[in-house]
Amino acid sequence: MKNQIKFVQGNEACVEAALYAGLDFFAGYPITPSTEIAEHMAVRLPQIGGRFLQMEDEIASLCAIIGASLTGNKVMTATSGPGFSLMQEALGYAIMTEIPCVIVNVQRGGPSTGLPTHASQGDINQARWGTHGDHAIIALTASNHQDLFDITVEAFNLAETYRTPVILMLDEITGHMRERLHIPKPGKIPIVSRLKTSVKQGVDYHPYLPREDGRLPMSDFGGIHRYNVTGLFHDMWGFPTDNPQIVHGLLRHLLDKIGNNVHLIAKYKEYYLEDATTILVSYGSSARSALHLVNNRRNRGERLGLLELQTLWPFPYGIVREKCANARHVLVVEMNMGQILREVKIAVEDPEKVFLANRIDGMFITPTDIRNILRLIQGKGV
Amino acid sequence: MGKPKLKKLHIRQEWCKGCGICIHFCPKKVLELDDKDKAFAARPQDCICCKLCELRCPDLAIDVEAEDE
Amino acid sequence: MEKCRIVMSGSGGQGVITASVILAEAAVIFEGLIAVQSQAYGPEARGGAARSDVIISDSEIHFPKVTQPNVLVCLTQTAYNKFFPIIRPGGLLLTDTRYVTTERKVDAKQIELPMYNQVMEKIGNPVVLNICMLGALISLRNIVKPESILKILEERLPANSIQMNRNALELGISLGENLK
Amino acid sequence: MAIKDYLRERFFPHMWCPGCGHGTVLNCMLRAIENLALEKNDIVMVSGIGCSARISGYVDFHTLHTIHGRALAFATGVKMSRPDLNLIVPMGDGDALAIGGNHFIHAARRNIDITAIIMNNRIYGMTGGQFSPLTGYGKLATTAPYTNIDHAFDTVSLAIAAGASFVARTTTYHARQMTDIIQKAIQHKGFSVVEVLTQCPTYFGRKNKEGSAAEMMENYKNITTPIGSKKSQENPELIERGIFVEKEMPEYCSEYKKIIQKAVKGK
Repeated sequence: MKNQIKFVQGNEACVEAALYAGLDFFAGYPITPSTEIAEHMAVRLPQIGGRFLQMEDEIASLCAIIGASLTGNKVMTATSGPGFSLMQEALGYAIMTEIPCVIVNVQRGGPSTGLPTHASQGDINQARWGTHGDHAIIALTASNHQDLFDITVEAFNLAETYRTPVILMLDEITGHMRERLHIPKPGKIPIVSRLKTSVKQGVDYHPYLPREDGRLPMSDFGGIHRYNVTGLFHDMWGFPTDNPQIVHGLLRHLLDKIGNNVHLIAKYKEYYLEDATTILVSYGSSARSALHLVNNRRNRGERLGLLELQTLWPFPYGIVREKCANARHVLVVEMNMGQILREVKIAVEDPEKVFLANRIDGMFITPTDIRNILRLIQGKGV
Repeated sequence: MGKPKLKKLHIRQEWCKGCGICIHFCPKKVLELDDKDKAFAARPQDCICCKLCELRCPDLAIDVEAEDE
Repeated sequence: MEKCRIVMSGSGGQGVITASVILAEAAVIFEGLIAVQSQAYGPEARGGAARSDVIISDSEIHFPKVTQPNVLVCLTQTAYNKFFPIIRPGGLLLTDTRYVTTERKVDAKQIELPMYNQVMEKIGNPVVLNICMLGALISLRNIVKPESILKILEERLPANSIQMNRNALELGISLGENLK
Repeated sequence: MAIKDYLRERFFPHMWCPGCGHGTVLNCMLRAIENLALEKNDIVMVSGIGCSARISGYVDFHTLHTIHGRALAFATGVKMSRPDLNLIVPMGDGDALAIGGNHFIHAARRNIDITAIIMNNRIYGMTGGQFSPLTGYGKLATTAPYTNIDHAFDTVSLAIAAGASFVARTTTYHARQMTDIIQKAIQHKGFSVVEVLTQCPTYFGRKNKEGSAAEMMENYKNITTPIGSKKSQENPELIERGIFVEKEMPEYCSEYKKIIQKAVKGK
């Protein structure tokens, strides 16, 4: 039992969770503050017969894991801001070709090289809109190691279920901080395996014809069905086409398979929302500061609550609207210029009641920072 | 074993784009373009089955069938 | 248990980060406590002022940084000059006599120990200064039991260096005991 | 198996221009595969973007048409997870050496068992005739309207310097040699580079007044010579063709297998 309890960095918790989820293959390129993920992978993967690759850059890393995923592997790469920027084209490719993969972005301060060793949540919008063309994306986050473990496993499950890349948005704080991690027994958290085609050899296999339930059974590359995979719009056999009907149908499929399932995908946690007059909305490491403050003020009788988002994209508009319906004030706590604030304002009926508590100087936002903004919007002065 | 003799020079007209490579390099000048700019065997009797036309054809349109095949 | 908020500071290479991780890990793995450790990363990790924050508690810890430590360890003058003002009133400030000349009085228990000199005299290898410091710390404040730290050391270290580290831990404990 | 059995015939005639050398490369490559009697299910072809990249759509293998310049990175992922498969990566000169240059040298350095075929037509054809890293000094292209001042790579020297364990060059004129070289390249265990000089009569040829496709091929006969030939010694301007490097070196996937053994043992 003792070995099941670890005291580790978030980056290592992410590695353990990926292995728990059945990871076979990792490719990456060193970049702060995500590098520990690659370092632990290099040790752990070959121990279980998996493969670790250090590629020549982040572009190659994502391309390599897409190739490996096609042959039936569960795959992951990890990077930080600048590397995530480089991955955007291949991310679009994985979306278009519906190849499951998990991309971890341990965020740091930006733009550009920015603040490599400091805290930021500046890539939230890039995760949503970074690659070109209309597309849907799943992006998750977590604020503590135990949740991070669960959410990482969930990232693999969603990638397999929807055959899509899933982005795990960590940050410098969660990535580097050490805390307790309890590794659950195998089987405790359900694992989604790759849905394989049952079409027999010699029978026409349609790699891009979804089943009734929208899922797309896959045939391993190098297996019994030879087919084509392309980033061009393609027909049900995977061959390029510009037939407007097929193009429209494929794009709708890519959007709807995620857009229509927000209720199944969206994960969140809530604290004291029932009677809260002021609700903090936060995610990732900044939700820790928010929760610290909420616990603190609750002890003094203030009706403060926290909605912690774990699914950032697709944005759970319905959940945010419902949870914040009765609040007088909604305060979004994040370490950027309001990337989730914008979505919360869209979600709620009265956007005037939504405010931002943020830090953009590389320093971790503190409960005091949030408290100061809170007093301002509640008209109490700092 | 005698010299290979041509049985048939197959040219898929719908694949041929009339680039003229086969004609240009044929050592025996067997091939010509027809009035639709497609290659055809004008002098099949001269063919020595060297198969260079088949090998170089960028349209994969030529198949040289020798008698012993 | 009241929350113990610790800042360990020194220069990169003195092992303050390692020491803080060992302390927190011992608390979590062998004493069933909650602990969070974080540190300032960056180029300063080599030679500059290294700082590690540890919070140990018996209840959940959300905000992981220490703004006002009730235990502050400074192993260099630079670190001391930078951090001594943040000590919580009534806290414990531990410094090494070779590296730090304390200047001003703080509203805290100020302990200056010849840890480096003792390590060099008794053990002869400066790499275990951080473990000696841990020993002193846990004898001055009952954060975790020495056995818990020893068990972590046994897990982490190659067999041939365990004895030296055990000696350093005991040396630190006795330095702390002498003050009681 | 006849080479037609390796084709996806429904997509023919192919999309390349009349006289484009890429078709000849496809032709010779399939003959090489036929000679080796490889199973279609055992071949994965990965391509990038450009005229050259369309080759993967025409062959009845497992085919992965990827993004510009990154084919070798995708292929590395496939090969590492399925070392038993034959990986063939045809690329254009821009695809392989401009946008994909970094992946090319690093795949060579790792010596991963992939066959890279660089179809060098010295131009970007798909986008309409811009100069590539192999166009060469003094040539014309739509983006070098006053002549090109970019110097060309020597693909063979680059591949050798990067550590490829099989390096060869041939041309579309030398179709028999091309077939033979590709066959050896596929058989070689390690990273194999085959540069094929292939004509683009539509853009490079027309811009630089090199005549018809056949005339451009005729030119390959005149400007190349076998490696180390007497002609080569007399005229160093001639481009050598043949196999420059063919050596045994630790192959990446095999080496990783050893890493796994070490890691499992040390666990």
